[in-house]
Amino acid sequence: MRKLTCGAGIALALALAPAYAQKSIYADYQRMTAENAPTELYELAGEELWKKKQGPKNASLESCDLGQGPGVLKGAYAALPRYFADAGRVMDLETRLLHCMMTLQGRSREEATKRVFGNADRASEFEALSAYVARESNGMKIAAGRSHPKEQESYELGRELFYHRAGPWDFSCASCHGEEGKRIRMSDLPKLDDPKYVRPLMATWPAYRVSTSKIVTLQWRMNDCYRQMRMPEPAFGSDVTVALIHFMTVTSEGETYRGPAIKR
Amino acid sequence: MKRIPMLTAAALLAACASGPTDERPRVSDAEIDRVTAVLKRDFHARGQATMNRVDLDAVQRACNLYNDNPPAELAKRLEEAQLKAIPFPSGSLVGDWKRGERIAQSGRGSMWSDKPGVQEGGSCYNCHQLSPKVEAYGTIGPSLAGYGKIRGASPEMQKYTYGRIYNSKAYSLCTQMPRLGHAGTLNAQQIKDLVGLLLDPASPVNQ
Amino acid sequence: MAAGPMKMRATLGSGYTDVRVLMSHPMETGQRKDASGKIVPLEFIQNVTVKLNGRTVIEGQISQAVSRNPVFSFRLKGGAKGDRIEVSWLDNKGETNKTEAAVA
Amino acid sequence: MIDRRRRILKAAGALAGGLAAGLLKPVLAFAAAWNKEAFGAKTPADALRSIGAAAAAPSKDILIEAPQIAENGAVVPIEVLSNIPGTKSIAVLIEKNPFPLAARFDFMDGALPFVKVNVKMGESSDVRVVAEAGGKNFTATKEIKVTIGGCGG
Repeated sequence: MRKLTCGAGIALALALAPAYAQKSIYADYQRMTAENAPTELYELAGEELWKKKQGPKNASLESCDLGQGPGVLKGAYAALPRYFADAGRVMDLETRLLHCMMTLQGRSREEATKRVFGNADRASEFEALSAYVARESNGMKIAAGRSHPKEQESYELGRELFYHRAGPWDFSCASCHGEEGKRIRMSDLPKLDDPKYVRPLMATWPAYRVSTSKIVTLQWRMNDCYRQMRMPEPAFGSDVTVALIHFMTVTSEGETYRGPAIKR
Repeated sequence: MKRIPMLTAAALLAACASGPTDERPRVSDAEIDRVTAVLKRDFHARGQATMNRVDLDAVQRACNLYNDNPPAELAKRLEEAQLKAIPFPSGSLVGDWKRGERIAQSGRGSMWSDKPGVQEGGSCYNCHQLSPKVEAYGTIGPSLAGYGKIRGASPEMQKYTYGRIYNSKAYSLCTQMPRLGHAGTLNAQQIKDLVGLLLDPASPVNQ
Repeated sequence: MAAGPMKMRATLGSGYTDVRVLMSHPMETGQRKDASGKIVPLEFIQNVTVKLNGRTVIEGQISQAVSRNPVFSFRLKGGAKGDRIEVSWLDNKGETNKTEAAVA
Repeated sequence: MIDRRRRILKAAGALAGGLAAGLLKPVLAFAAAWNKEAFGAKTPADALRSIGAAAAAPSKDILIEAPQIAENGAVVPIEVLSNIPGTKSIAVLIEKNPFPLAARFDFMDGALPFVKVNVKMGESSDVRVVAEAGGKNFTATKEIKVTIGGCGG
């Protein structure tokens, strides 16, 4: 019998001579997987959740104000994160969704955040909702809030956090994402303080992740990076995660949003 | 072995040319403390990743304060202190390269998702080329292919290599390389096995 | 999770109708281990049927090698706006699901 | 309907018992058409024999569009089109997978011999496509390199 554990771990069997060419060797792969991505399934699930009455107030999220007025989805994602006066802080999409779950549906933070990151069998509410809301910004220009003092503060905090080294391995975000042309193992590392690299990235979150067959969001990405940095865990929707997302989104200003997309 | 490339002033300048938002501003001690306070407020312990990991030691503080480019005198003083704290074992430091290769391949260890205690993970291939046969290597650190063939395996080279893995900051204060022994990620035997991987003439690194 | 939602889009192309269908299905290979180290049993779609206005036009048989959450594209000859397309699947556990769409 | 199924079963080389089971359970009738023998084959040669395509002539009229190199074997998009007139079926085999036969499609009047699907690949491999037209089998292959194998998930 042939080895059945094919694919457990990294099975490399190819000569990748100029492994780091200017144009990614995976360009065709990325284009074809993007054309054949199952993201619509999640958008569909998110739409159902958006309209589903739940929580102590038995209410849907349909009147949730994502920054463009109650219930307005068009262009909302492209304009986040931004400052929300009713919450007194800057919020990204997931943080705002949580806010609406708590205020409109009357759910407790504890209950609503019990399962913020899903798995391949079942996406979390935030993941499905993010896919649904983000789709409604497809084709629009990314323009996170920058005019309110709190927005400036959040952006600056995100920038400081990006370079802040801490933890047992002395890592900052820039340890891996601070130089051009680097890779970790076989994976290209985008320089995330550089518009050239961060623009195409921010234009494509949330995304269906091929390696884990699940939809992933920016809150998940921040959380998982801190895990790999050997740090403690950031709270979902905390100022830290929002500020980092804000920093990168501002750096991507003007890019056309084209998600939800696909990632390796 | 040269210093691992890091964010240099030149790299920052180059980055500035491509956009308005990617310049790292200089930070003060007070600003660093403010970031630490925010981390303490927004993070929570999970598994082995306890909250004291947010606290900065003198090395981290200096690197944050000076954008990884501290004044030579300060760097030298801190490097010396780091070097003095390395508990070098006596005798040969060249362990089993086969075990070393496994440690180099694995990225496990010290994460909240890992089992507590020392795991078999040095994450070496994440950043370095080692055995030329392994194609899945990272480029954050320099290639270490042929490391022992070039340098030999003298006691001095063994000690240097051991120390470099145990605490790289003792040799180059703001290198991006983790202090794998100092941080408790690898134990003495595991570091010896990695020294074996790098120095043993039979190791794939030196073929 | 097995019979999750499906999604289909049928659009008039040049000379053919382009049918794109998404299926929620784990497509377990019977080789994967879950978090506790237990083998996840084999569970995969075996049959996919495409009907045009009630008549079968494509019968597919697939294996566990098709990726999780299968996405298929098919092409039907000609076609007109309003033609009814139906796609159904059946897996090795006897679970089944179907979706319908009109050509747009 | 039954004639149709009989034809598929014959072409697929399935067992007669499968047909009987299919007739007993009309709702799940199409389950009978799943070619257990072909999908259970562990070598490309056995799989080809099981679908009656042991002797297939190379053809340039089978077009396979797939990436030369796939970043993750869990999802490898493959698009197949047969320009051979009268193509009745298309089979896709991933030669180095534990069970090489990945899919087989029968196209009736009204469908074009075209399919696009995502497959899992355990390692770099030739992907072989076999098209049946006018009672003959034709074949083409394309090599796809895989960076990270994807049979585990």
